[in-house]
Amino acid sequence: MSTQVSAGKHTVEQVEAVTIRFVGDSGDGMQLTGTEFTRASALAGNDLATFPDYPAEIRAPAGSLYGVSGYQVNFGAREIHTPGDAPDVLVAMNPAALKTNLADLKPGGMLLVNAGAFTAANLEKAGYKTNPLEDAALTQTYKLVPVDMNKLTETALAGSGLSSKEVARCKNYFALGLMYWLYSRPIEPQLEAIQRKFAKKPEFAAANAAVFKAGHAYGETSEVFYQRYQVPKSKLAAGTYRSVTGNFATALGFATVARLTGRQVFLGSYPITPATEILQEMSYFKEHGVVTYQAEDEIAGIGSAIGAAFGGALACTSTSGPGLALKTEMMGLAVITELPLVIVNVQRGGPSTGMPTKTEQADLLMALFGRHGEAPMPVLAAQSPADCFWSAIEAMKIATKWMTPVLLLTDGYLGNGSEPFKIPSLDELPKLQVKYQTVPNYADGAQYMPYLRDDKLVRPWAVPGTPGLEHRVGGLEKDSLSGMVSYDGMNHERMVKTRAQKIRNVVEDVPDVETFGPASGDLLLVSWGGTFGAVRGAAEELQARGKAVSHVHLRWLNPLPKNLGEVLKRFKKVFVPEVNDGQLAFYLRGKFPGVDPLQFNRINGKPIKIGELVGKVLEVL
Amino acid sequence: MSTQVSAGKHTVEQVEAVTIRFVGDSGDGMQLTGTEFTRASALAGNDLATFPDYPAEIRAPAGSLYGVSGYQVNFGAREIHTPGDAPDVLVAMNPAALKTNLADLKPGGMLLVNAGAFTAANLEKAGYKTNPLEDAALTQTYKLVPVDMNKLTETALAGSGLSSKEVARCKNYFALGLMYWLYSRPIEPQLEAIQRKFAKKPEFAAANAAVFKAGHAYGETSEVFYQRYQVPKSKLAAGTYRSVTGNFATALGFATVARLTGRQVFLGSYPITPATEILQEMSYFKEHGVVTYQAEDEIAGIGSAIGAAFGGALACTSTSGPGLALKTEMMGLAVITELPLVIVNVQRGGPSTGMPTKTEQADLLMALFGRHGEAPMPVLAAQSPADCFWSAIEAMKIATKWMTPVLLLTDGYLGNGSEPFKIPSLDELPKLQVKYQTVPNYADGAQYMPYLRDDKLVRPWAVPGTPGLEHRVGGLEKDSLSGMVSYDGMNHERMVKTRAQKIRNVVEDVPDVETFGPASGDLLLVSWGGTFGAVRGAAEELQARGKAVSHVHLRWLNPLPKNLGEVLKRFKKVFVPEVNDGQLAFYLRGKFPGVDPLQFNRINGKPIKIGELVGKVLEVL
Amino acid sequence: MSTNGQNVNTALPTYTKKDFESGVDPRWCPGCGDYSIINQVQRALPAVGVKRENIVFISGIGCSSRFPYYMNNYGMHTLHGRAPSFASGLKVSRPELQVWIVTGDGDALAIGGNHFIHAMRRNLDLKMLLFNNRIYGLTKGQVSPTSELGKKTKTTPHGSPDYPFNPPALALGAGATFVARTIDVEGAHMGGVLKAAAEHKGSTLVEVFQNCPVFNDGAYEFLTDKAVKADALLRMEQGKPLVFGKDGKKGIRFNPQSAELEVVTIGENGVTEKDILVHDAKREDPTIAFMLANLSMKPGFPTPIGVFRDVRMPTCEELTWQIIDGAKAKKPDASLEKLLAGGDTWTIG
Amino acid sequence: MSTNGQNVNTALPTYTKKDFESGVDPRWCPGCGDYSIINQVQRALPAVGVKRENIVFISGIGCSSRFPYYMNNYGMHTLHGRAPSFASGLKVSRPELQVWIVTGDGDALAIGGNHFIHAMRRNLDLKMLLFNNRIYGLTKGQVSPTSELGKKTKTTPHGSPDYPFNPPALALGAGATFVARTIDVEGAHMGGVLKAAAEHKGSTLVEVFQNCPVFNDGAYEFLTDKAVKADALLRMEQGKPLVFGKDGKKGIRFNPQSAELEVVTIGENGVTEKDILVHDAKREDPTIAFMLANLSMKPGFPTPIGVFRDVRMPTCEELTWQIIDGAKAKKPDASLEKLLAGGDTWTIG
Ligand SMILES: Cc1ncc(C[n+]2csc(CCOP(=O)(O)OP(=O)(O)O)c2C)c(N)n1
Ligand SMILES: Cc1ncc(C[n+]2csc(CCOP(=O)(O)OP(=O)(O)O)c2C)c(N)n1
Ligand code: SF4
Ligand code: SF4
Ligand SMILES: [Mg+2]
Ligand SMILES: [Mg+2]
Repeated sequence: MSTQVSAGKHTVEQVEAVTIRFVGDSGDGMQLTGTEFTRASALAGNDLATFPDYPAEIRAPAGSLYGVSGYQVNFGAREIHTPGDAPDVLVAMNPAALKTNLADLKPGGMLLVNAGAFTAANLEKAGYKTNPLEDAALTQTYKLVPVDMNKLTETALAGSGLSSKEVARCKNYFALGLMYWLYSRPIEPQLEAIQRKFAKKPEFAAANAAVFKAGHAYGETSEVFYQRYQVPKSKLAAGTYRSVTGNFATALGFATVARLTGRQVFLGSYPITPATEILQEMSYFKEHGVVTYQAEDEIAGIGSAIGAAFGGALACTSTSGPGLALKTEMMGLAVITELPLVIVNVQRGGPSTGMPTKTEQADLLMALFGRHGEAPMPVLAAQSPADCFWSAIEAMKIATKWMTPVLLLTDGYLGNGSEPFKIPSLDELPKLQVKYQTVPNYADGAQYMPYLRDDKLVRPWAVPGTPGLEHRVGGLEKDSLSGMVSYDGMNHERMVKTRAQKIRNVVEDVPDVETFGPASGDLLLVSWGGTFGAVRGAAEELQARGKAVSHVHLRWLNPLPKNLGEVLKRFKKVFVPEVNDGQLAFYLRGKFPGVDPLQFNRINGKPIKIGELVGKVLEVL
Repeated sequence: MSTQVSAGKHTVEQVEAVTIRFVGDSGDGMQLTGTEFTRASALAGNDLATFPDYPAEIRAPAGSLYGVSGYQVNFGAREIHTPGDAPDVLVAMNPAALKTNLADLKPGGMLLVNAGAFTAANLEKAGYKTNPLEDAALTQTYKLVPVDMNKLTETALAGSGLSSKEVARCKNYFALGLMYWLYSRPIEPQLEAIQRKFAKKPEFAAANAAVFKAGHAYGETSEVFYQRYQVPKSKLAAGTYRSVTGNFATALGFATVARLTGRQVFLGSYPITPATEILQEMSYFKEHGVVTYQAEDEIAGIGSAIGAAFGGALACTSTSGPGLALKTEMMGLAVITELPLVIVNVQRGGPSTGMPTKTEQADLLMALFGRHGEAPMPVLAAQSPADCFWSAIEAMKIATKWMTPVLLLTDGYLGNGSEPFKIPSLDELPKLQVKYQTVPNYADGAQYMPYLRDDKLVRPWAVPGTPGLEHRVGGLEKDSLSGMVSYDGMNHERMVKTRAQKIRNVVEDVPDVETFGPASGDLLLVSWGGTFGAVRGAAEELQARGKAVSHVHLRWLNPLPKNLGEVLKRFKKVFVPEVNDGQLAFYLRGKFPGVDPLQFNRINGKPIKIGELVGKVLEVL
Repeated sequence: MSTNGQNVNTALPTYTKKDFESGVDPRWCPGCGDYSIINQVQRALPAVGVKRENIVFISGIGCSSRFPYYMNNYGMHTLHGRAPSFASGLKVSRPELQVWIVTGDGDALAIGGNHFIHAMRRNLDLKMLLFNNRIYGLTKGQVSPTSELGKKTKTTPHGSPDYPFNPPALALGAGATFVARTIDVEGAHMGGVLKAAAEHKGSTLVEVFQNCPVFNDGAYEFLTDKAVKADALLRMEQGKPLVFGKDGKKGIRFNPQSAELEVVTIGENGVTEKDILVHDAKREDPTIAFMLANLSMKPGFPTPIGVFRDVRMPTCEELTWQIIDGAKAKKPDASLEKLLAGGDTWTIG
Repeated sequence: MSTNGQNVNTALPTYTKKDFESGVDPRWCPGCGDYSIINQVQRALPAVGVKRENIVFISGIGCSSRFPYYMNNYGMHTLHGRAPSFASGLKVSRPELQVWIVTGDGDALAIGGNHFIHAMRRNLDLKMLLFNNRIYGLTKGQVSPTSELGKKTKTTPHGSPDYPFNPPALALGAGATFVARTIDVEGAHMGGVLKAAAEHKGSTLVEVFQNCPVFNDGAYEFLTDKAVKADALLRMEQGKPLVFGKDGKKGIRFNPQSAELEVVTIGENGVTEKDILVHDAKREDPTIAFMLANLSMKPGFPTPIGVFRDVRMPTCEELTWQIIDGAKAKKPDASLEKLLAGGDTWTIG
């Protein structure tokens, strides 16, 4: 849906939503360009979602295929659930970037290319025998706009006194200026942002501003564009927003917990892609009551957190697949001691080291079942970058309320992707109460029994420093009252069942699932975690096409929401799309005998695409 | 069923099967007594099964309740599947042993007690206010036979020159002699065994022989026994037998693999109860081509095995729950590199450190799903102590044939329990072929492609030392041919699916399940692993009672046998007894939509009892 | 008030040994060296000047690691090898607590080696008691990383092919600021070492030679046997010359030519007391401590007990909280509102 | 024939550097120190006298750990920190192979610390190259166990509260028999060290100071900068006095009074060349090696490069196979039948 208005010598087309992908060499500053453009879209009141796609190498050789770095943003006047399927516009800064990304561009889409980078050397590095820009097929399939940004940047900076290397570094601002023009963005905020960013290096501030303006002017003056576009404000709820990645949101959530409770939040962690940013970001929240500890490995990461939890801290640990594997034994200890702890697992491509920089949802069964012995724990999964904030708070709330470790699953796509986060007012935040036992609880106040439970089966939490409540916890099976070692068989059976029942009781804090769409119908899409956006998008599209398709999203995987079994049975078919080989589908079969979901499994390191999913659903409807 | 014959002044009652439990202080030598009596039963041609039950403490204070050590043996003329439910005879060497074991004795069972140990001090340590032997209720419920073994032993050794401590140590041989008499065993083999055992200390040989004979004579001459018993030879297949524990059988299986293939078997391991004996036993098999390496931890244990596997060894690692948890990350590496490896997990009570000396079956879901990413591997479970031998060989066969890690599950009950093992002739052993790639396999012999698969999807195995086949393997996703790092999304999806399909292909080596009993009926008992004996026993009993109950046992858990789904559907009810909280039951639900098994879950650290299970099945029939 | 809101500022009660007994009977084998160690620890604690509820004992898995269950303090019996990781987190989180680690040679140095060296390196104020019986006790007799080369055990029936660690040397290599050694049967000596350990601020290793009568009986007879003891044991005392032997005439001299330590006899070959190396555990340079730690590896040399090194350096938890307090001081007006609304924002509606 | 049936007894080809290049282009950042290291390794290998197919490179995870992919040998790129575990198993299983480990400071000393110290202790003949850039490269700039106290990194934005490891000191504390250090930009020096490492039999640590121009640029400028180099670097050479400085007049002297090393100037205060400590890496006692390893921690002292220690002792794999061969020799008639029918047996039917 688009409408035409006129602006200056160019028409301005109004569009509902646009997906743009910036791609270039690792050194081309594409992440910055993408982020800056995203901010402009946010300030313009669009809803949006982004997805950066880094190369696995830190800094690959210039011009190489594997050194291409990309940033995709989807912004719109309507609700945006994902960073978009195929981009409408591809901004490619060199041949390698073109080669690796062209196939994704929508047929008829705009292809803005830095023609200056299409030198013989670069073409060869990208494996092009001939210059693709001279290929007629390209112009037939796409709206090709070749611009020699290298030269135009040089021209803009002639006499600036910068070295040619420094000049070359500015060219991403040319592309950014051009895109500002194309999407009718006001340039002042960007100019201010440049001043802020380069406050300490005014010569670079001036240079980048000049190049940015040159790019903008080029749009206006050159004859290559016939129209501009405008994406109207979306109907986002009123409020103040900021853009957050999932990892930042997770960190922010934990820091918020520290503020809400006035207690220390302790993160024991070890760096691992794509979870490292949680540790990094939290180390900036010291003034809010966050203590971070970079341990020698993942085992010590969670170990330090359990130690801190014993001491009364609100403890958490963050990692990704291989690290979660290493924490397995420790998680069992947290289960049997019944200490509160949040384990964040930012899933990535597996198995083993796998594809660290790519996303996947293949740790679900491990999260649910990957511990020896009977060691159940609550598991929840964030559904979007901003939801990581709410999930972190919720996980910590459950952990402390129920005295249990909680596993929070996110993934590389959520962790690195971003979206607008509506800053909550203080009373929108959950009430968090953390209370320690301070007096004996047994034999008329003569004794402390660390495993004496309340009616919800929760044990008390007494911390060192509390006189009279000295006690011991440990990994051996324990007496159901005193916590002392017990090898009694029936005590063990009772403890196993009690721990399991306690976790089942958590269901009282798990909201029922809401069905998006009619309460019954032909097909129910069931998703969990990071595929929320794509599946919701697909559901909307299918509903728009008049299909009797609804959508249920699971934030809680254990316990499963009370009403889920019933909801599933109201549909002729249940369809589970996942970025794995069918883990939720298997789990649902095991949990709801009779339910046998259809599956769609994409395991190519990327989020599921709405279009692809719609197609698959149509096939089986 | 029993018949009476007469022997000397005592009648001899023929009995079909008997369960005897020897219990005493850790220092009382009950493990030795049990083993010796078991050997006598084996030599007498009985089928049998045993189960030792050690205290968790190394050497608890004398007379304490938690220091009681027990050994149960079930022997019979018929096929014996388990060490027996409730013992027919309880031999209790002190008050603590009586206190902790009496409840298990069959009503009307024989209670042979060392009355000499029922001193005031020992009674107090056991928490008895009065001497239970003087309690009328005891004599009413059981056939109480109090014998002052302390004194009789002293008498037998009067003038031997041994210290009173040394004399006291001999009293278990008194009990043994008495039991020999009671069960009509010839004493010569035992006298020879004593000579062998104490070859280097002739004074102890003489003393123990004297006490043993005194015990035997006591049976004959004293007036306390009215009859003797005899258990006829069982119909065990003809052959030569030896008694094996499951852990020893596992070790023997691996050593056999070394002999069968002429290749080095490499065990990298770290001690952990109840798996330690595998490492210990294998370290005695050096002359057969076994190399053992006690690593610094479990991670290095499996790491060293993977390193050795890369070098061409037939590699394995052994552990129990907490150790398996630590090996999780490494197992993923074995999956993605596709190197052959057997991981033996001797399950114990969990979660966490749990109950190290108690048995459990609660690592099944972890074995199947406890790895990050999509990391399937074959999983099989041994069904009896002797079957550990066959399972170890089978696991290694699958590992090398399919180039994959294989998980072999046993448990503490199998590992420590023993049964007769029919020594196979060489042609009863499987054929094992291990072949390495020695020539390039690609581009007309110009190149080696380590991930070029055969029609079963198996990759070749080229080992260092082979010129021209130099190549690299690793944990990152790899190109489907060269094995070089690949971040290509579609290559990843292909590799994930290919690895999964390869493991599914293993089903060609998984025998169909056999249904014990009619092919259809009211109820099908489904078991896996160490509960085989109890469940088979229950099935026999239920069938004997005319119930339409059959039994299927799963040795292979992944892949599941081809015909399983069909077999399950032929019964009105499926019933899964497990020593866990319902893991196989869940797995079957997930695998066979529509199948919703009933469960019986015992999690008290002990094997399931036949009687208990029969009762539960009758309730639901 | 502590960081977790517990009141820790009331007066210190007068304790006796009994106050540190949990009332649970220890379940070690009769004759186990662990009994005398716990005895000494419970005797030493009343004088340490820290309230019972502010002391935490953390252990791994092993016979030795059952220790916390028998102490009347806060305690954790954790996972094999991992005790230092819990202790580190707890200490960083709540630096006001006194945190002890109890561990065995297998626990600390086999599976737990990494946490061991990192705790030493970081100089966290953690007091580690390492019960070294040179065997795996709890699992019934396998080779440990401190078992001697060639040692026959259940897993090395033909002898061990592994060289052992020397725990004090390893700790010094990792950067430990306090390293000491004592023996289970030397009660008074142990008491002194425990006192010094309690007083030290920073990473603290106390190796205790411990006899396991069941699986490695007599491992330290070469030191504890009355007949050889005097010549075999070198008691290091701060500020005193390193002398030993029945009549105290043998001594340790540093030979600058060979740059090695040597055993000399005072009164022979012109050796006087002045030639004997004076023990100084306070030397910042760890070289001499390292040399003494390695002394017992050399044939003909005695085995030193006492404190090898005792140097005060800012601890990791002190530095951590300096940084945190610094960050807080820089942003005195930090608040939840500011936290949430930080960074670039925009407003809609 | 090797233990796994591969023929390893044919003649040794004459290799050039190219023979050790896998043909895959290294993917390190431009200017990364790793390039010069691989260059030196590929140059050194032809002279080592081992066939290409008998050399295995095993690494963990990190920038440095990509190394095996660029070498034309057998190779494993394994898990973070675990390289020594694979290498140990492979070496014990097949002692005839030459096994190299390539690792980073995080890989070897953070998550991999336990395998590191155990490999050193056991004296397995494993040749470890530790690329020490004092930062986590691959994960983009977090503090590592060799980062300096107070270092600002992405995870320690206000400075690190952790003291660093000194890898040679740690290795010596763990019992390493060969310990050396070199620098990425000192090609010739590295060549010499690599040669010595290849020739040594036993646990081998070569620490390579490596610049990470992206996340920790200039970490070693205090050593490599032309202006300061001569005074900052102490080149240890076997049998030669430990002299340094522009004119080679500065030297290291052992002060027997303080029992410490000190920097002196030849020709000043009566110091002559004879006073200077002569370097001897072959000393069995590790004390002086340890002292030199710690030298750079002291203000005013130069940083030593070269070989700290090089001592031959029976290796773990040698001892293991001695034991195995012994067991085999004792039971020359062992067979499958005997294996199966061992122990007590009885016959039925
Ligand atoms: C992860 C794990 N691996 C192995 C074990 C088994 N285990 C328990 S204690 C122990 C070694 C004990 O030796 P040490 O630390 O020397 O303590 P000791 O019993 O001698 O005091 C082992 C291997 C375990 N509990 N957990
Ligand atoms: C189990 C696990 N934890 C964490 C990581 C993430 N990770 C990969 S490399 C690395 C550190 C790299 O630092 P270093 O060893 O110094 O190597 P460099 O990149 O500096 O060469 C980390 C933390 C991982 N891959 N696996
Ligand atoms: S096994 Fe050894 S260390 Fe363990 S309790 Fe017994 S005597 Fe002590
Ligand atoms: S990040 Fe540093 S260490 Fe890694 S490749 Fe780049 S320059 Fe080298
Ligand atoms: Mg020990
Ligand atoms: Mg590094």
